[in-house]
Amino acid sequence: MAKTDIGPPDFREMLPEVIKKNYGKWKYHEIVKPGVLKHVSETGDVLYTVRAGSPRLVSVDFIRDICDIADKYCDGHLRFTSRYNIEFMTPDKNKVEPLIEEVGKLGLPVGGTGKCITNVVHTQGWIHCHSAATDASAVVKAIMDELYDHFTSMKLPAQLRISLACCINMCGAVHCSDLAVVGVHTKPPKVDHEHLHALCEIPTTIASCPTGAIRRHSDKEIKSVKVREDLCMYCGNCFTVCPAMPLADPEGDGVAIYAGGKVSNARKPPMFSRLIVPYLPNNPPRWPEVVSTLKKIIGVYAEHAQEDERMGEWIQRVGWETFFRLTDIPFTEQHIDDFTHAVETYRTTTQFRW
Amino acid sequence: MAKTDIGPPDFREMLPEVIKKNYGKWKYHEIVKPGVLKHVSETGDVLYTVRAGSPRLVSVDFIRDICDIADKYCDGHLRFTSRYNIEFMTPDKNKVEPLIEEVGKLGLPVGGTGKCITNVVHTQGWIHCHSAATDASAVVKAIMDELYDHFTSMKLPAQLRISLACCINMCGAVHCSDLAVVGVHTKPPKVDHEHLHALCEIPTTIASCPTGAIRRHSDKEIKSVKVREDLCMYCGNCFTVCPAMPLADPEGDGVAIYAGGKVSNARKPPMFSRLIVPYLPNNPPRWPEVVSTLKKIIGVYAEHAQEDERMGEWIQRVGWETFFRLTDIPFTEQHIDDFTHAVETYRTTTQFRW
Amino acid sequence: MAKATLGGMEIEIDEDGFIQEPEKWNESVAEDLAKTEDASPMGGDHWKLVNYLRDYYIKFEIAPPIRMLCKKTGFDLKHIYQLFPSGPAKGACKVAGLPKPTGCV
Amino acid sequence: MAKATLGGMEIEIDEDGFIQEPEKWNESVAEDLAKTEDASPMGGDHWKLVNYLRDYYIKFEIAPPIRMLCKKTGFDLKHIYQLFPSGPAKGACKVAGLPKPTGCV
Amino acid sequence: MGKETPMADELEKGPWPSFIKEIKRAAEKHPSANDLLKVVERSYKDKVTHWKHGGIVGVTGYGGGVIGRYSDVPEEFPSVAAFHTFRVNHPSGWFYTTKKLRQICDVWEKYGSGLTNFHGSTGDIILLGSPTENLQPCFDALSGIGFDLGGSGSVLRTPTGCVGPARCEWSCIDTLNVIYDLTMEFQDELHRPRWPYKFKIKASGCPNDCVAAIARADFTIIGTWRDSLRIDQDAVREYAEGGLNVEKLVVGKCPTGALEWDEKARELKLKPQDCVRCMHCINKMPKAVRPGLDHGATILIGGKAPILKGANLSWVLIPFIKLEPPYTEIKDLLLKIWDWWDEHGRTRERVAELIQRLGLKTFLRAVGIKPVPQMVNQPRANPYVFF
Amino acid sequence: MGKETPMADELEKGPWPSFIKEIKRAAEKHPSANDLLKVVERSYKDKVTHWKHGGIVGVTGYGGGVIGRYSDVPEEFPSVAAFHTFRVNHPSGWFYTTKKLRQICDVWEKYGSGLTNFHGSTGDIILLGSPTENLQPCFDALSGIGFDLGGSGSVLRTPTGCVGPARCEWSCIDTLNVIYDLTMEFQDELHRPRWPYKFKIKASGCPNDCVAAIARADFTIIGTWRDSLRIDQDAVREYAEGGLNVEKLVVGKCPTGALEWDEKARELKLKPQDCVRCMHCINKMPKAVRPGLDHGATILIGGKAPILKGANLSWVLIPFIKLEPPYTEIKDLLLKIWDWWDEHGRTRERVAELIQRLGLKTFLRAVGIKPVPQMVNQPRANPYVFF
Ligand code: SRM
Ligand code: SRM
Ligand code: SRM
Ligand code: SRM
Ligand code: SF4
Ligand code: SF4
Ligand code: SF4
Ligand code: SF4
Ligand code: SF4
Ligand code: SF4
Ligand code: SF4
Ligand code: SF4
Repeated sequence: MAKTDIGPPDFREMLPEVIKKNYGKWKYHEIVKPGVLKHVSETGDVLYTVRAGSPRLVSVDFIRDICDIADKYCDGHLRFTSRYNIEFMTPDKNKVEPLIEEVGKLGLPVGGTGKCITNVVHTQGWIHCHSAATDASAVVKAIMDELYDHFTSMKLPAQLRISLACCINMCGAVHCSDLAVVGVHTKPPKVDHEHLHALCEIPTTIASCPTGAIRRHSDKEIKSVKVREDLCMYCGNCFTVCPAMPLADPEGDGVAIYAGGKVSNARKPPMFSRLIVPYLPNNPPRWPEVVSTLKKIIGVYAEHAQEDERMGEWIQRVGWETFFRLTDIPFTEQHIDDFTHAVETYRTTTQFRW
Repeated sequence: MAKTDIGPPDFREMLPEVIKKNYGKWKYHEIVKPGVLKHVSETGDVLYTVRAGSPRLVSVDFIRDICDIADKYCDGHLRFTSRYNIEFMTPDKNKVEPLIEEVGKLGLPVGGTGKCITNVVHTQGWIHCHSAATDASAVVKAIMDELYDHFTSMKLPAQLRISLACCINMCGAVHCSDLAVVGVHTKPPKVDHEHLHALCEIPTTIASCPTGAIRRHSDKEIKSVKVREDLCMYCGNCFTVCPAMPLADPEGDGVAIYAGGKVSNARKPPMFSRLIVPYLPNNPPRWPEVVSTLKKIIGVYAEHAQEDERMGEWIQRVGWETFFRLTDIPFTEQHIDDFTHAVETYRTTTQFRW
Repeated sequence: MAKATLGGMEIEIDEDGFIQEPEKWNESVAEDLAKTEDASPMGGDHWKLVNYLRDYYIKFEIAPPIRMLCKKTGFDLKHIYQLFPSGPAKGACKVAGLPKPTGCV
Repeated sequence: MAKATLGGMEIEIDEDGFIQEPEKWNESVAEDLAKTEDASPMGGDHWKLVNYLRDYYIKFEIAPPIRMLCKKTGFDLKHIYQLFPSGPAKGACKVAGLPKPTGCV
Repeated sequence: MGKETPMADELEKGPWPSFIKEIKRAAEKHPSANDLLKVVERSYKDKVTHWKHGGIVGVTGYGGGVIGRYSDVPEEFPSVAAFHTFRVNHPSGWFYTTKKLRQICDVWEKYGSGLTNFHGSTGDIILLGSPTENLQPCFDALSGIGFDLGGSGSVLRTPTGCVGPARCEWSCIDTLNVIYDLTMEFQDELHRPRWPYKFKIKASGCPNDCVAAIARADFTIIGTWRDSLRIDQDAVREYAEGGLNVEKLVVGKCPTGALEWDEKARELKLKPQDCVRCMHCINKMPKAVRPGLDHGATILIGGKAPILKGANLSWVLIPFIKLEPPYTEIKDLLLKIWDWWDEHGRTRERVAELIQRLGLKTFLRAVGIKPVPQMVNQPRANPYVFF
Repeated sequence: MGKETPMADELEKGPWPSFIKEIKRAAEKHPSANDLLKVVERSYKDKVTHWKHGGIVGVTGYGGGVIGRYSDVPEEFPSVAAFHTFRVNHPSGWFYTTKKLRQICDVWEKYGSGLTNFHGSTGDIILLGSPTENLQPCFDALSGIGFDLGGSGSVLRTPTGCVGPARCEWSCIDTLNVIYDLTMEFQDELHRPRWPYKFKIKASGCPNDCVAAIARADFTIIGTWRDSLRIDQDAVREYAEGGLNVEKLVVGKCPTGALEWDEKARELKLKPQDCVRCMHCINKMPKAVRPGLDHGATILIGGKAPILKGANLSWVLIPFIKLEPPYTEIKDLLLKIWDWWDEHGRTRERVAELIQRLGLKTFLRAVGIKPVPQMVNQPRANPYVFF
């Protein structure tokens, strides 16, 4: 039997020489051009980073391909970023352009730096998850095909982070993204009374419902639960703990869009993304409604935001009423919060725009 | 029997001639000096207003005194402001100074305009209310004796509104004042099991508790309730509906101070006052701890705030940590919210001052 | 506390004349209380109201909301004030032997 | 769904080998399940654990928290993994005939 | 007398006018005022109130308007054994003729303690302290001089409004008239409790909100305008020349950056679509900047004190509505709100708390108002969306 | 094959690298990858997932690290009937030698589908799809090349940190080392579920927070400094001369107005007490402005996704703490937090939800931390205060 609890490899063994030498001594950086960073050390050493986009879901051969490049140009080292991009690093300026060329040959875009749309943080979707209300990889592919130029350029007012979660469990920091795409169910779970008792803990199932919609079945003979459908907002949390309560539905499932979140503390504190489109249908393989909605919003943002203004900062400045007016997205009952801290979102001032 | 439902007198019968004539036609105003307003109409008419402080709790002879002045200088009209001040109005500039003199003879200060501390909105206290955890009139008198000069001058960064409520029912807009003084209990109610059933509706009593601290008495024979003292935060709401649950206590009762609220929409939206001193003892007749705390805060505010910055706007700009540092008021567990929307007050950014 | 003779009994009452010994309430107590409330002699409508109040109170341990009272008795508020000139809370609840309404004065 | 012969009976099981007919569980079913979990033959400690799980489940309809399990059996987590190498959730709950833990994978 | 009430006497000193002096003035003619002084002294000593809980008294035909009050030491202070308070509905804007005021004084001298609050913090004239037997005759006398009671209990409370068009150049609505009109229209609702709890209406003529309507009215009416503010550039220049730092103190404090100060042209420029009508630039330069001319009101709902679920500032319900007599839309809306609240509210549940419990959506549907983004500061962040 | 999967094929088009291409690449060697392609196509047609709920599988001695997954149409797609996922703990900072990467590839080529995620959104290497019988041998092979599993279930999840001092000039802490150290220290907590629910740790070297630690870690470590930022005035001037509008884009965007641009002296002035270390001026002028030198970290608690009570951003717990190996204070704090949470938490209750339920005060007492104003944006407004 194998050794357990050995933990991951020590990162120190993974670092290229130039980093070992300049660890903690970096002085400043510049973005040489989209996808190329130059870090300068107190020691005078210089490090170039070439950042390449990745589809994240990759074959081992893909990994071998990029290893080939790293062997050739980066002394056998590479890293990945917190958003799945691949980073090739070299102290040698002359290697940068050839490196970029080889990356291009693999069909990978170079970019993802500065005021761009970098890689989309996303999740499993129909590739692997039982919870998914939409796919992940396909939607991301459709989006990034359309926004490709924003990955390889830096012409937005500020960074624009798009994230996608295939259900409201929101794997990833989707709830704090400039634009978040979230898979949603819109039908209550259908309880499988016959199997529930063998599959589920009833108290856990009842406790799982954020709105208290789940009760014990009124018939004591039936060891199962009932859902008060008027209280159900299809979060699927009951399904997470109880397989006998599936709620996926080809017609009901779809996608919601949230906007204006951020994570960094730069200028304005971190903020949550907020609902802007409650529902768009699942329309595989290219989710045209989702893609066009995102494009529209990005267009309006790019046109109206000030320099260095993240999506949420811009909206805060001009007001949500202006956002809805400019984007032409209808404001509905769904936009008004009705969960626990709802009142904290109600407007308690006469300050607003027409 | 008298006629009922006649409603109040028609305000039109109460208006001075110059107001009737210029109703809705006023063009602009200036503050001639503390306590004296000059309103100019589109018609060219002018109206002087002299504002005088009042103790609010007044005898009918006091009312007759001010009527005498109004008869002499104001054609038999006067008004009160939304903060209890008395306003004498005349179109005749020459009457202003003699009027002020007569007001002075009554012992009333002229002021309460502009960047001052105007009259203290307050409540009944030990004069008339069963709920009072502190007195109202005496505390106000003690405060205003000390802050008198701020009533008759206009040298603060902005308006500073002080309000006082003798219990947390907060009669008055105390919860949105620059400085709010609030009577507080700090002991749980003592249940009078013998009389409760005759005096109180038990379900109403149970429902009255914001924290769910009240349960039916476990002994079914006893038609009464029990208080889980660890859940009781002494709000007195049970006492409001159930006389058999008194919680006033000579040692426990006292005063809390809140700061930074406002009502106007000018610049920043309206905001709630926030807890700054959880407890000061009742120390009649002059509540020196309360008075000196307020003075200290006002001093720090006056020194640090920018022009036109209300207390809450200033604190928002410099941060609560700065407020506590500058005023030297200790920050305690009590300051941290633990009621329903508590999490919305927690700091979710690394942005703060040391 | 003060006592009053109501329905031939000595019953404790508070300053407002609400009985403090609810278990002693009976119909003649009610008739006597009605005298203090300008509601005497009690007619059918008085009794309808008082009985509804009592029944509701015994069942739910609270006085019914006014809206419910009107709905269930079929009386509008005006009529209730005709029956009990000081209104349902002070007048009718007192006669019905309920605890003095507090809540909201 | 698949069937397995456990304790001499045909019992429905899921892909992970959890029984789907909890009412058929008995001690020999457990012994057979233990074989699939590297926990056979079951000793006293195995039984202590399994019995605690079952009793708790029958009483509360949920599996106990691990902390409680350790406290009440006196076993530390290490020992539990020695008894059931795939751990309390997969190993012990399966042998005890409980529903497959979901919650959190 | 001084010796008996040393602590109260202490409160006669100091520059601020003394309520103790006033009590003593009344005490000269009214034994009850004299007892009140001693009650207060006693409270200063004991550090507790000496008033008993509650009391339910009133006048014929009304369910409210009088706050019942009894002493908890009646033997000691017999003249305040019963010491009830009248809430008397003030005339809109708190304007009075001295004639009316003197009439009130006379009535209160006759039936009460001679002590008053001008005014209570809701806005009523408070007549402080009458024995039970004087209630009805006192009310009759008040009615005789043209006054009526204000609200107490689960009723519509006395509506109030700021001085408005009577003396303020910024008022975008006729606060005095709308308050008077609603008060007269809803006399029955004001005098006869029927609802789950109290309901308050307040109106301010502009967003300065001089009656704090947003903080303490269930139904908040605030005057506003839909067009652009009016700027008199000459007058702006005058302010600038007079020493006002327009750049820093006017432009710099505009919450939305809607203003620009063109130093060269010495002109104040406005981006009208960015003005949120906060009043600041108007407040700073009343002669130069004025509200627009397309007047109306913003209606907000739910302001209240902390009990039970925490305090609320009113929430925007209707961003803009024209406000002209006979105010039919407002009245219809109020009736719809009351009806819904009365039907669904629990005892002592303010309308805001009911909205919180059942959801703003449910409320909006009930009163027939469409959702608009102005109602919220921001849309929901949580994904718990109903369809 | 193209004909069978028209919708998936459509996703090979377009400039962005295609995951379908990758599946097809793997499919050449792995029947399971081939079936996966068809499963996905089927989902595109049916608009639902074809994976069954749950699955509980694993390797000997561990309670987590493998996500069990079964097809709901196993007859149709037999090679993915069981298709479990490994979460493999990445090296801090996601740095690799190509040697290590190739070893992983080889292992996965042998035992799995040949498909991976580099990386999962927690930060693990995801090895996507192995049949049940390969789990143990695959794990053994991984262990053999020096890799171990990451977290799944009610455990400490794989901690992650930003690139930090390895390649970023702003890192105020050694993110890579603290993450590695904590990962090694808490191997047992990482592999053997024992808590009410999952627990995540993330570390960013500065407030830019490049691993989104504040949004998605229960325990958030963010580097910061206690002294004043370092400004190189010559370099500032260079930026200004290079065309950067320092006044508007640097000074004007400072959230607290801590900066001033002296146009004459062409100097950037700082009021150090007003700097809240937001990073903006540093971000704009990396050559001219740098963090201070008195480095440490702010510790925040409670970040999480919406389930159950709504999403949280982490709350400030310790405004400043020095962060040096062996990180004893951090480890002690973690143990105290876990102990309290484990003792009081309900099943599936994240630590933030427990704090919400029992109160921040209770939590602070339990872990022995004194309240400071930095913990809150503002003190309470409600008067419901316990004593
Ligand atoms: C490589 C990476 C860290 C890692 O450990 O992997 C990284 C690296 C850098 N970040 Fe970042 N950030 C990385 C994810 C993030 C994230 C997390 C995320 O997006 O999920 C954030 C928070 C985003 C948010 O707020 O929603 C983030 C917010 C920033 C910011 C603040 C941006 C802002 O104004 O809000 C800066 C400063 C800047 O760009 O001016 C920044 C700056 C930088 C710098 C310039 C730091 C430096 O001196 O080296 C690095 C290159 C920036 C660039 O790409 O333009 N980095 N950075 C991550 C690259 C992700 C990618 O592939 O695109
Ligand atoms: C694989 C991964 C998505 C991905 O494609 O990247 C993932 C996949 C799943 N997550 Fe997640 N989560 C993943 C990162 C996250 C993150 C992001 C993070 O860790 O930074 C979050 C948000 C942060 C947080 O923890 O709050 C996240 C929040 C959830 C939640 C909601 C938890 C909550 O408290 O709100 C669930 C629901 C659950 O725990 O029952 C969840 C549950 C799940 C489950 C296990 C499905 C379930 O209901 O049992 C998914 C298994 C999918 C599968 O079949 O492979 N996953 N999950 C990520 C882990 C990869 C890795 O180890 O690197
Ligand atoms: C008379 C009165 C209205 C009434 O119907 O009785 C009134 C009258 C005026 N107010 Fe007011 N306000 C009156 C209570 C209020 C209140 C309510 C309160 O304090 O309870 C507020 C909200 C306070 C708050 O935000 O907490 C209020 C917020 C303002 C403001 C906004 C101040 C700010 O910057 O936040 C202005 C504008 C200004 O002063 O520049 C204003 C301006 C004015 C003007 C200048 C309006 C005008 O053109 O006539 C009036 C004279 C102001 C002065 O006294 O300096 N009035 N004003 C009230 C006098 C109370 C008193 O006796 O002191
Ligand atoms: C007299 C007055 C205080 C004063 O001295 O000015 C007053 C006095 C009382 N108020 Fe009030 N409230 C008075 C204005 C207010 C205001 C201000 C306002 O109306 O603008 C408020 C805050 C606004 C609001 O309604 O939310 C206010 C919020 C309360 C509350 C808390 C209500 C809530 O929903 O949070 C209570 C408790 C209750 O209703 O049981 C209360 C209850 C009371 C009671 C009836 C005591 C009780 O628990 O039953 C007090 C009677 C005192 C007495 O013996 O005379 N009083 N009360 C004010 C009425 C005078 C008038 O009619 O002009
Ligand atoms: S977001 Fe939902 S569907 Fe997507 S991987 Fe996470 S749990 Fe599965
Ligand atoms: S889907 Fe969500 S809201 Fe609906 S019953 Fe299940 S847990 Fe409750
Ligand atoms: S604040 Fe409290 S004690 Fe004071 S008058 Fe109002 S209810 Fe009475
Ligand atoms: S005082 Fe308040 S918290 Fe305490 S029992 Fe009474 S209602 Fe509850
Ligand atoms: S609220 Fe506006 S209109 Fe009314 S008095 Fe105040 S400033 Fe004037
Ligand atoms: S009213 Fe307020 S928002 Fe409008 S321009 Fe003036 S200062 Fe700006
Ligand atoms: S979080 Fe800060 S230290 Fe870490 S990579 Fe980002 S900018 Fe650099
Ligand atoms: S770091 Fe941020 S807060 Fe500090 S001076 Fe720079 S911009 Fe201002």
